[in-house]
Amino acid sequence: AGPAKPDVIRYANIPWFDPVYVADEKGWFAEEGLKIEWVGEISASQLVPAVAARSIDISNRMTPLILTARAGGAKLRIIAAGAQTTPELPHMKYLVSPQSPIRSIEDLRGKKVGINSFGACSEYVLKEYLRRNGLDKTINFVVVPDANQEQALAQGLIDVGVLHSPYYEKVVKTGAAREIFTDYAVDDGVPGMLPYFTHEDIIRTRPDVLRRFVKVLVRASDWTNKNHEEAGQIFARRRGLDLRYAGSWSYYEHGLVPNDKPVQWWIDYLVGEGQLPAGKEKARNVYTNEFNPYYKS
Amino acid sequence: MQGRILQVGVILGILALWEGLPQSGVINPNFLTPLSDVVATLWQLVVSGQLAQHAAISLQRIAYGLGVSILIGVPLGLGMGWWRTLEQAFDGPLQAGRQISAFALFPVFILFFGIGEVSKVVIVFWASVWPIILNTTAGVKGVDAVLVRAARSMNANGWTLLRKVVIPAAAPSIFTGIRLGGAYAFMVLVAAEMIGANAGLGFLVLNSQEVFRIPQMYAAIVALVIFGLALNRLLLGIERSATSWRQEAGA
Amino acid sequence: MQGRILQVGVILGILALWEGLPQSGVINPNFLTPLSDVVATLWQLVVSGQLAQHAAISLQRIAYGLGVSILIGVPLGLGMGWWRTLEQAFDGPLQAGRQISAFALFPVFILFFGIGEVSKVVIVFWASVWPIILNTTAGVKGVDAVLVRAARSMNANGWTLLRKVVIPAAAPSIFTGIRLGGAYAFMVLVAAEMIGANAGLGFLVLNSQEVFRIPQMYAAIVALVIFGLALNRLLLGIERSATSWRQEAGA
Amino acid sequence: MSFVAPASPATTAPAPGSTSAAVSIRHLGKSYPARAGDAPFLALRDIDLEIHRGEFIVLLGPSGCGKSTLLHVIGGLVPAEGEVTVMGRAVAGPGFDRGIVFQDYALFPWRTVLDNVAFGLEIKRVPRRQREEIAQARLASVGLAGFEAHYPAQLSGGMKQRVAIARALAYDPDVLLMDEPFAALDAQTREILQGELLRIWRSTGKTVIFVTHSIDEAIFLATRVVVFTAQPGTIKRIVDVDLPAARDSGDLRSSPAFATLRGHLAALLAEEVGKAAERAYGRAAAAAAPSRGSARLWSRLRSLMAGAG
Amino acid sequence: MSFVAPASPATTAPAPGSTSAAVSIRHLGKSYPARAGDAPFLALRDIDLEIHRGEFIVLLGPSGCGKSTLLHVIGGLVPAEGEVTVMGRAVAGPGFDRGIVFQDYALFPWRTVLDNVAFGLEIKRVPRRQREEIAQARLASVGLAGFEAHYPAQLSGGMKQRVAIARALAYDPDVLLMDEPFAALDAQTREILQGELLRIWRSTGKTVIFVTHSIDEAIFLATRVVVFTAQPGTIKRIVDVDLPAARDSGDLRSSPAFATLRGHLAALLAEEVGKAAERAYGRAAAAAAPSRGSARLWSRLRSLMAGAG
Ligand SMILES: Nc1ncnc2c1ncn2[C@@H]1O[C@H](COP(=O)(O)OP(=O)(O)OP(=O)(O)O)[C@@H](O)[C@H]1O
Ligand SMILES: Nc1ncnc2c1ncn2[C@@H]1O[C@H](COP(=O)(O)OP(=O)(O)OP(=O)(O)O)[C@@H](O)[C@H]1O
Ligand SMILES: [Mg+2]
Ligand SMILES: [Mg+2]
Repeated sequence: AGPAKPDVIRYANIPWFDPVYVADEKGWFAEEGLKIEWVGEISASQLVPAVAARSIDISNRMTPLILTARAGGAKLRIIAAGAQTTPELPHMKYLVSPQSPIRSIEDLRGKKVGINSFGACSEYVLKEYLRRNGLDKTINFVVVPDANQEQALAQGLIDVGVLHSPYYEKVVKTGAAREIFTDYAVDDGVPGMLPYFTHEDIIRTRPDVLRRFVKVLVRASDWTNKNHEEAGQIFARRRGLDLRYAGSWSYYEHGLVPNDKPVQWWIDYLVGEGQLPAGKEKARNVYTNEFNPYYKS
Repeated sequence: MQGRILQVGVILGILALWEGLPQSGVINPNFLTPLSDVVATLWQLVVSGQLAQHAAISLQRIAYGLGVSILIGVPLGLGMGWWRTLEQAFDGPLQAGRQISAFALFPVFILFFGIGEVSKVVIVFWASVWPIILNTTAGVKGVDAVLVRAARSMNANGWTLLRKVVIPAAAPSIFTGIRLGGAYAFMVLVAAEMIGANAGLGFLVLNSQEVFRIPQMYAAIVALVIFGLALNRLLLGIERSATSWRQEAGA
Repeated sequence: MQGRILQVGVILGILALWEGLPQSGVINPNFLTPLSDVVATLWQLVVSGQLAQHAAISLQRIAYGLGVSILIGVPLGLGMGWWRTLEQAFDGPLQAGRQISAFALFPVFILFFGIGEVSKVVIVFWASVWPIILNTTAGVKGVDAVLVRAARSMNANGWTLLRKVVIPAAAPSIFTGIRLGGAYAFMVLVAAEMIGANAGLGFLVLNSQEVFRIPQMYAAIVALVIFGLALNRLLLGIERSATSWRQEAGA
Repeated sequence: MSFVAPASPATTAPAPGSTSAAVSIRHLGKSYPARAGDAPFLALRDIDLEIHRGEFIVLLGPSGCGKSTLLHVIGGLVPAEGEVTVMGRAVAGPGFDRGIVFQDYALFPWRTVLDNVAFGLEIKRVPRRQREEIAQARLASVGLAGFEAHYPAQLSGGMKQRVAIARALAYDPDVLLMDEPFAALDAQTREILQGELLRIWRSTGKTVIFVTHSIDEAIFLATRVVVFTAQPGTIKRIVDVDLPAARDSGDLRSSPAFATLRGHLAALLAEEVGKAAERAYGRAAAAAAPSRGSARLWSRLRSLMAGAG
Repeated sequence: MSFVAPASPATTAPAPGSTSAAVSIRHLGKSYPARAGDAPFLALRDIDLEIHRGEFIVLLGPSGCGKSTLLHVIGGLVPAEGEVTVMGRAVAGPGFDRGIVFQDYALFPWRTVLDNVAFGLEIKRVPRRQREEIAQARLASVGLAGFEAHYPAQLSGGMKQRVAIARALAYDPDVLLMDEPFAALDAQTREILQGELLRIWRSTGKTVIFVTHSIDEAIFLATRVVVFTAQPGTIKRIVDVDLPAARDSGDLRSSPAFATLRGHLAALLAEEVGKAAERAYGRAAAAAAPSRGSARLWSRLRSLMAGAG
């Protein structure tokens, strides 16, 4: 790739923290002869279809959605691990209103829980946690978009909200809600990986572009781990987010090298739920490390 | 007769394209599921009883939402068509209101109506009431002044005049509004079932999208369309019997 | 005159509630921003030039979408109102089509129209074309047979008959359809700008929610409403001048 | 037999406010709103007319002189300046005491013939059975028995007009306002209905105000004929008709009194149509050059007038 | 002067297909679609009529006998069984060769008076200036100069009718079909327009088919009068009118020939109205008991008939 004509990657303005913003801000893509073409916002539910339809090149969403899309015939593959759930920086937080008597998983019996959609992390991780505590049959799930959950909690329309960043950052910082636990509670956050995926066509035709993209991504992730505050500010500026609520949201393992463990966790889970046929999907086929310069086999 | 043949031809043509294009690979079958697969999926939903469950709750929401639309929209439209004062008074807020997507107002809806059944019914109402108001108003304004004059000459006024002259004369227009409203009620079901739902045909569509079950998405859409068509048929039947003089008189 | 007073009263009442309820704390001001704050935010958007930028792109989308709706919907409606054959042939698919939300078809829209301007224009078109078709069809069917007979007796037929008799006679109904279509175009803007937008009033509404700028969300909604009202005014003006005989004749 | 009265109604009518006045009109004027850049259109000016109970008044006048407008004003359908009282009460709107047969029929297209005729009775809350009986009888009396279930669009012009007549008769008001009710009927049906109308008028003592363009019809029916001037409509002359003997003997038309009256009314009208023609011609000259034909035509009228007068 | 011809048109008309036939009607029948549970309504049955170029045919018949229907069939607006040729060509639809004045005027409410009159000329693609001149001239000839900018709703009944007449005259067809065009006009305006129509007819050689309910008008205008039977409409009698000398001298009405013709036509019509009445009465008896009044009324007709015949 010559400096004169950079390779273009079509990319959506993701509504949650993404190191791609940082790398773009710092000019690191240009250094690798890449150019991010921001196509605008695409609502979360359309990110997978948009990649599958080749409208954008790369995006990130939770593993179960990639697995069900593959089952539906979409030719998608994970090319890099994204953010991980840690106790301090989880993928999701489970929140209640400040006055709520709910303190732990046991108190959830018979309560109403708001999730942003069925069929993904919001539903499944909590369900798994509830099941392990024998409570899963008693819970009433309703769909409430993340943006409306604070209001639903405040009005007492739901008892528990399941929020992602940056929404949980805001409510926790403002004291509008109280955290009872996070998704780290399930298997130490293994299912909390937020991976990057692309279309098989791109893997076939533009491997070199992918390799350079992952390289920049890892650079930005590492930098984010060291500069959470500043990364948050960059994201907030890019998104037009109120700077007061900008913080650091994600932890990245150096190298962003995906492995079988989180993927297999989800395969097993979805097979158990009857959402995937047993034995058809192997973790190895879902991701590739071919383009990861940090992968050492 | 010719129309019938053409009608069947057009429908078969569309169905054939729907089956053929994805089957032949001209269009990615992952996105446009071939008709046969959609039918099979729909059948499974029927057999498993899931469809009945989703449809029941959605149809209830539509019945309430559209019902309220008619109960509010028709009288309001009649009033606004009849009394210039009333039209002047409410025209502004109503014109303003009907630009606003229920979507954009999610926070306000949640604030006032919560996330239960009420908010869904209100969203259906919000989408379907405008054509009913507007067409009723327009229908009343278009009533031949000569007929009103004749009725008034026989001392008909107020409610009687409305019931015996204005409503029958405006009926075709009012029904057009109600049928449009019905279509939008189905159209907005998807949005209505975006908050606080865990069942319903619109919910099924969205959820199928989210988990990329495209055949199920189409099956849910087909179910929506079938119920929508049934409602349209029903409304058309009521309209026909209410304005039978038009057919009889060959006008 | 009485109407004017009532009108101002109703509007002031609504605005007062909007200011008073959140200010007094009856309603949480975080979810319903008081009017004064909304106006201030809107003013900032105006001054900073952001509003102009968002509005320009949205209005362009509406112009194209509604324009295509009119260009397709009016002729189609005229044809279906006039030729029973054509109506029979296309009624089914169209009735089916208008139940389907653009939303429900997002993945398909993305596949066929991408995530650029085309898909947004198509979504606006999809939401606004149905009332235009339906009202035009109904308007044509309602044309007084006596007038058509008179025109035919003077050898008017085909296009001439359509242009000189059917269209003027159906004009009030067609305009009602177009105004409804315009309202739905604005209503759907939020949905249209959910895929692949980084500017536009609908985008601003959604984005403001996501970035916790509720006052800005309301400001964007107000801007949407203002532009919608302006469009409605414009269409009403065209309608009035096109059907001026109604006023002149006092009918 | 004095059939020519002076134009002032005050001398032929009892004192104003008298209980015998069915309709009393004073200083009535009606103008239609101005069109852009034009003066308001004056349809009626300064009409004074006192109509007694049981009178049969015929209004005669050139086309466009305001006869229909006057009926609508009396019917309470159209506001006007001046004072109109019916049965001693000022007219503020329509009432059960007045019923109109409209010049353009104004039938409800969505109602069958029977239901059109029964409309007024519905408003009066007459029970269904009874009103259908009345309506059926009225339809029979205008020769439309058997057409009860038809819709107006399925009727001929004359049949529509008869439905409109039956509707007003069924409504049974004290004052019957009829706007050229027999214009679309063949001579024979017309004669039958004239007879029926006279029979009803005589046996019920109703007051009838009747517009026609037929001088013969006017003489046959009226107790008084009011002749209007061309636009703006004013009362030109009120002519008493008093030919009961000749009327009942059945050969009214051959009586010399009829011929005299006929000539007199024709002359009055010709004068007015002549004026209207002159005005129209004058306006046309201002607007654009009129065809030679029309100029010749309307000027021929003046000779016609001279002959009649 | 022989004014009574046998009913068969074949004897009074030249051989079928002759080039002198303006309108030729053979075995024409028209029935309107059946209403639920009813037989189709037979409006016209077995009409045979040959009309020469330049003839002025008047159709006379009881209300509802099918006169308007026949005009619409000739105008190509309504399909019917049988054969109709106009100027030698079979009628398949409307054409520039025929123009209609409708009984219900059928003015376009969104067009000004001027634009209503110019409508037919627009269809004929006459340039704007020229068609406005023609329209203005035609309006002047019906006494409506100055009303060019009015809308139909702002006109009186008679004025609307005159606009409809002006529209057909401006359209200038070979065959003019006129459905009671003067019914809403006062006697004077009517006479003027009758004169204008005769002038146009004579100077242009147009063929006119004219419906009226006035026997006087029929005699004054027609070369032949076609008398219809009551429903279903058939041709009862065709009567030749040949009074040119009396017509031009201006005192047609006082001529004895006029009186004879008048009596003859009146008798023919009374017979038909009588039949229609009987039928209506019979039907009413079947449907519900008719009022005594109507029974008396329509039976009175029979005596009237006896007197006229
Ligand atoms: N559209 C229709 N459907 C059914 N019947 C109709 C229709 N139009 C007319 N008729 C019937 O056909 C008959 C003839 O009607 P037409 O209008 O030709 O009569 P006409 O001779 O012109 O009468 P008039 O002198 O009263 O105008 C009437 O009995 C009428 O009821
Ligand atoms: N709505 C209106 N707006 C303006 N002018 C009107 C309106 N209605 C009637 N006119 C005018 O008022 C005048 C009188 O009309 P009107 O109908 O009373 O006449 P008329 O005496 O009944 O005539 P005709 O014998 O022709 O029915 C006419 O010149 C007409 O143009
Ligand atoms: Mg009149
Ligand atoms: Mg007729």
